[in-house]
Amino acid sequence: MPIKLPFRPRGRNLPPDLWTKCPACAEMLYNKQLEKNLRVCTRCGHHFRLRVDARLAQLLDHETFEERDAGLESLDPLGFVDQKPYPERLTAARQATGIREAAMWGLGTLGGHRVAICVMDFAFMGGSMGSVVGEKVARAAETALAERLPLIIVSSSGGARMQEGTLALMQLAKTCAALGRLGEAGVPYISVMTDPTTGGVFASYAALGDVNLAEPKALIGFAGARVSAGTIAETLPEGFQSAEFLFQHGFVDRVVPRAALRDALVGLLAYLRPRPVPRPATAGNGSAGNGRLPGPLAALLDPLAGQEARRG
Amino acid sequence: MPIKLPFRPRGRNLPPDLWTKCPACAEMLYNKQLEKNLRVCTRCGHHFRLRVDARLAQLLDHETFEERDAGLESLDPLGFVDQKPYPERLTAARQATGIREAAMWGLGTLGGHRVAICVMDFAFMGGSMGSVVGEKVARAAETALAERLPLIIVSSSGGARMQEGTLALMQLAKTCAALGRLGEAGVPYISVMTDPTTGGVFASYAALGDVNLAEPKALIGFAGARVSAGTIAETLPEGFQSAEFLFQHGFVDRVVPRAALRDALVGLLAYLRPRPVPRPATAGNGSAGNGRLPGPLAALLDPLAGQEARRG
Amino acid sequence: MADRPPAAMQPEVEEPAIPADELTIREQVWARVQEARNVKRPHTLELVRLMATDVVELHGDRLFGDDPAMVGGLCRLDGRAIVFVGHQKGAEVEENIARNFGMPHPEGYRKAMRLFRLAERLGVPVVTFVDTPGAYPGAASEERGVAESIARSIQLMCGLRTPIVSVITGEGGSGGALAIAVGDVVLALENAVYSVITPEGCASILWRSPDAAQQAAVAMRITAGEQQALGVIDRVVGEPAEGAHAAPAETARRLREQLAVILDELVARPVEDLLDERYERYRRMGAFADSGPPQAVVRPERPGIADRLRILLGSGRGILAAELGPLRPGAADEVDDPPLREDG
Amino acid sequence: MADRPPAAMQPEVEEPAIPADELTIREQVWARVQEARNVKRPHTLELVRLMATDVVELHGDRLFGDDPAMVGGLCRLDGRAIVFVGHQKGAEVEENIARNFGMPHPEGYRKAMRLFRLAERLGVPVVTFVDTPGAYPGAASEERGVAESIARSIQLMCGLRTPIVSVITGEGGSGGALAIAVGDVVLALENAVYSVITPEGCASILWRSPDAAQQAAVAMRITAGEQQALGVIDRVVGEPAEGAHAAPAETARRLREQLAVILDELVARPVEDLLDERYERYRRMGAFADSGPPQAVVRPERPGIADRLRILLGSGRGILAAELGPLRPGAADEVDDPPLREDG
Ligand SMILES: [Zn+2]
Ligand SMILES: [Zn+2]
Repeated sequence: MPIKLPFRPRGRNLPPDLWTKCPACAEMLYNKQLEKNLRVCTRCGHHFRLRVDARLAQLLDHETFEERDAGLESLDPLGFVDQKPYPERLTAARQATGIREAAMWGLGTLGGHRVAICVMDFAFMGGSMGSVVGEKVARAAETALAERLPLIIVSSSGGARMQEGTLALMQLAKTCAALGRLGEAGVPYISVMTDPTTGGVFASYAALGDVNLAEPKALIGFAGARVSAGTIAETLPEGFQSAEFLFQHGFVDRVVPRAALRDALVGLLAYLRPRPVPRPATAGNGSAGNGRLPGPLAALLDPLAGQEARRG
Repeated sequence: MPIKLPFRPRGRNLPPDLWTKCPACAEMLYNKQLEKNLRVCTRCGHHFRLRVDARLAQLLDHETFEERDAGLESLDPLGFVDQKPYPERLTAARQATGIREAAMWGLGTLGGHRVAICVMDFAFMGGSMGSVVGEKVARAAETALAERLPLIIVSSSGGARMQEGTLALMQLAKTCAALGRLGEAGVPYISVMTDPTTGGVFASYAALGDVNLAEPKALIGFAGARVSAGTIAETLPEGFQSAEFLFQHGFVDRVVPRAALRDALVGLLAYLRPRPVPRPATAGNGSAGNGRLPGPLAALLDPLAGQEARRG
Repeated sequence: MADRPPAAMQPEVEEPAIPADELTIREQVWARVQEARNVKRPHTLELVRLMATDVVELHGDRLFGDDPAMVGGLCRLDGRAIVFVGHQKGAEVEENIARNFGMPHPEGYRKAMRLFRLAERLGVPVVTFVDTPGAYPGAASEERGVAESIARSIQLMCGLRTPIVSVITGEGGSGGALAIAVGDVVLALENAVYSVITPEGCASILWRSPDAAQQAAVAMRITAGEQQALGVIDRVVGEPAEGAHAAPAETARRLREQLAVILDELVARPVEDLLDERYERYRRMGAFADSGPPQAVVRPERPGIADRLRILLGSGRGILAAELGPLRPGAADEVDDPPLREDG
Repeated sequence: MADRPPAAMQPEVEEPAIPADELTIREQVWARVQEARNVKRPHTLELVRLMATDVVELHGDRLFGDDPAMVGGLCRLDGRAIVFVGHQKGAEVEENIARNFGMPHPEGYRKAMRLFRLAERLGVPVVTFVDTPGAYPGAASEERGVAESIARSIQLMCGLRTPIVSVITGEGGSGGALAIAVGDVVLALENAVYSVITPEGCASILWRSPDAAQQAAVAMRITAGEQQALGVIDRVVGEPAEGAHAAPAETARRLREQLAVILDELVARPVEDLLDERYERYRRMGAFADSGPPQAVVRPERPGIADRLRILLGSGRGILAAELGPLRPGAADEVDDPPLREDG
């Protein structure tokens, strides 16, 4: 199966549409204009989903992306068949999208800041997380830790991939564990939630950013609205599971329009630098520690040397 | 000022009442009977407040209490005068209560478990927390840490003592800091909230137990009901700031009637033992760590020695 | 209970309650689901009371409330102090409603986390009992961040500095189950099921009909035996012939026996080793190929003790597609419109 | 701003805006309270925007909500990255209502804690800005555990492994202020006040009349200068003559100058030393005598660097009853029924 990676022009085998109708405001949008506007409706600001190549192109400095683990491919550990066998779905998804899996990760620079970045693509089986997505997130986190680079994950996913059963579920643990080690080591992680970020992806790495950003009106939630509204007899609040709802409830730091996302990330990366690795206790200045003052401070404080500490 | 410590019979200078009217059910209770029933109304179960001596007598094994820091006495750092000078209030409280301050702490055993214990007494200026109460709590925590003994604090307080101004407020930091070190060292702390546990006491050590117990219907809250109901135009929910309300909202583990409190504590102390101090890395068994198996486990697992780990 | 060899993919039954030749595989698997959901099945508190002494339940998340769908506290297993945490369903309708059918809100997971941290602080091992259709999917649950609470709980367990054994006792439903099911060793009762989504949820999404729940249950390999073969659980604990619901005491006895041995092994290990092995346990899960240049993360050649313990206990890992062949349901109608929303 | 000697108990005014001889001490103190409460006074976001660059506000407690009464995020002070956290009042009625008059709910303190942990993880110092009448005393606040959130935040700050400087900028009201005011060094703006309870609350309890608020304000020694003399704050930062509300930019400039020096000193210190000295800072606070046998905890003879820094900055500790004498209001009526409920 010939796959050109990472940036295959999209839509080659779709009928060549020139116009797209905005699902939010019904405006007919000229596709070239839409692409130029980062696939945001020029009339109402509706954010269309972005493919992985476009997302990387928008965010990273020009031609700095080095993909890692491009060769990872899903297997079919359960021999899963619903209305068609899982391997057939995978093949179809690969052919339709031109990518091998629902996530791509690698290293690159963003406003000059070198980062590890992982981007999901909803076009590949609804961005569902199976073993490969989990593995890529974990490898991205482990590499970020090893190389002490900030990690960015841009999520877009319907959740765990049912066709891999509990092995997909276990990717929640795999990714959370890797991010836990990253955080303990003081290496920052920014989660960017885009439409949609749901189910097991929201319930693992997407929720755990040191900073969580979200695109406007992105669907972000745990349970499917069908479940919430159907199984459970309950009226859902206005704006339920939107980025703005999540912001209001304290789970998202900022809702950032796509046009401002790159700048927002650059701004954050200026701060979110890996904590310096602590100097060994015995290093350098021999007079530090245990109440003994190093030279310059001692000089500064000399006038006080005779003064007794007063106790309350 | 002659003060007999720690167990001065109470009420000597009050008119010798034989009967007490229950404020909850209006039953007239014979005092001797009431004392015998741990000052719980025999009719409706209303928990009267307990003096520090009675509380210690109920909880600790007979004659095991060794008071510490009995000599600590409040000063008047602000020269505080409201309707009378603070020193006069202190003197009056000492004379009326027969104790020097609103808290007493020491070491003792409870069901055979040696513990550090600090008990507050509402009779002394409303159990308010000034420098001495904060100091006693901190010393109790520091001693519990040094001797690796579980800590129990029985609170009964209107909050910080206004007459000591921000120095009283700073006792919140002093006590929370000491309890923080205790927790980091893996030494357990049980908070027992009795009527009332409010203001700065609730907003510091009383809230921070590894396990929080409360007596039935005890008033437990942050802001005074006058503030909540007066300043803020708002109807208060049923049972607001009661022990049961706190339980329902997740801040209390168990509401325990006084008659069952000692047993509850003994039951918990059987579990809440200080974490063993970790063995130094180089101690004892030379073969431990780094994947090398100590003798017995290696023997147990020997059949597997040739078996390869399978990877998913 | 005697050790058994690594399970084949046939659902394993110690003393089969349902004669295999009378039922199709689909019915057989569905019988497991029904047994796993049997309201009379012993739930966390029943099991703990049967297998442990000195049970002290603790309450509250110290943030918002006390979730009756999640219970926890302290107890003693043959003298060993542990912190237990588990989902709690009710045996009667009323209790089941009070327990929200074992579906926690975020405060349930936050209570669990509080108890995990307590266990760590005291240096006491944790045992969890997993039995939920999933976290509660309602508006209040979403508003208070049920996904966040699940992610945090998983992350906390991955790094918790004390041994953890997890037991799937009934329904292991999705993230709401995994949130308290990360362990050094993961057991399952024989009739327990474990899945990424309920069979009904899977059916309504992939088959577009809840009537296909039985097919979905088969396709997802949700039985304890299959989960063991996948390496997701380490050992199946056999239930009495009549099923756990009919013999809760004997079920608890068998479980306690297993837990005692495993806890003793784990407690003897340096915690740093446990953490590394727990990390590896989940790090290795999944099935994929790498058609690109090798970029393998270096892994230790020799399995760690917890791995060796799991192997000793009869677990296996790997890709089981071939073995799984016989269970494949026939492909249904070929509508190709993948509705890939996983629902909690 | 030049260093000043340890403040006497007279409220200290760099360039007195109110001629002292025209006002009684009571009026003078009350003028401070009013200045501290002036709605036009620069609040946290205004100060941060004036003194810092690259301000990025972060939101949410990851548990329940985003409290507009508590703000925080990242910014740069002359190039130094810091995490800032502070109470936020509004300058107009509408914003003040939206900000709940700077009175946080529990989610405000939990947001603060989240940001403190972020600072620790990144190894970035924290600067807090304190300006609240107190935590919100309503039912929702109590239900969600405002006292617990205050206690946890105080405890977290006491052990936070990164430098903390706290600035009382306006009203330092009770536990709701202290919850974000634990620091290695604590500053106050000249017209800030700091108290265990609002003057009105104190008056209504101890004097049984809110009309006695001015007396209560005097009795509690709530001015910045008095708090410095008590050792509760380490340094008073002078405001421009016309007051901070009239000259926010100059106020911010003076504050930034102080913060820069202090942060540089603190960042250069090993974090273990900082933690020990922070612990000692609070451990020593309070005034008591010991009439019993000595059982003193051994304390280091030589003050640590943060202490020495504070001494250098002109702070003092100790019992000030004698010095405080002149400010004593006359004893009021002698009703002896101590209503000792402190109200948050
Ligand atoms: Zn539009
Ligand atoms: Zn009664």
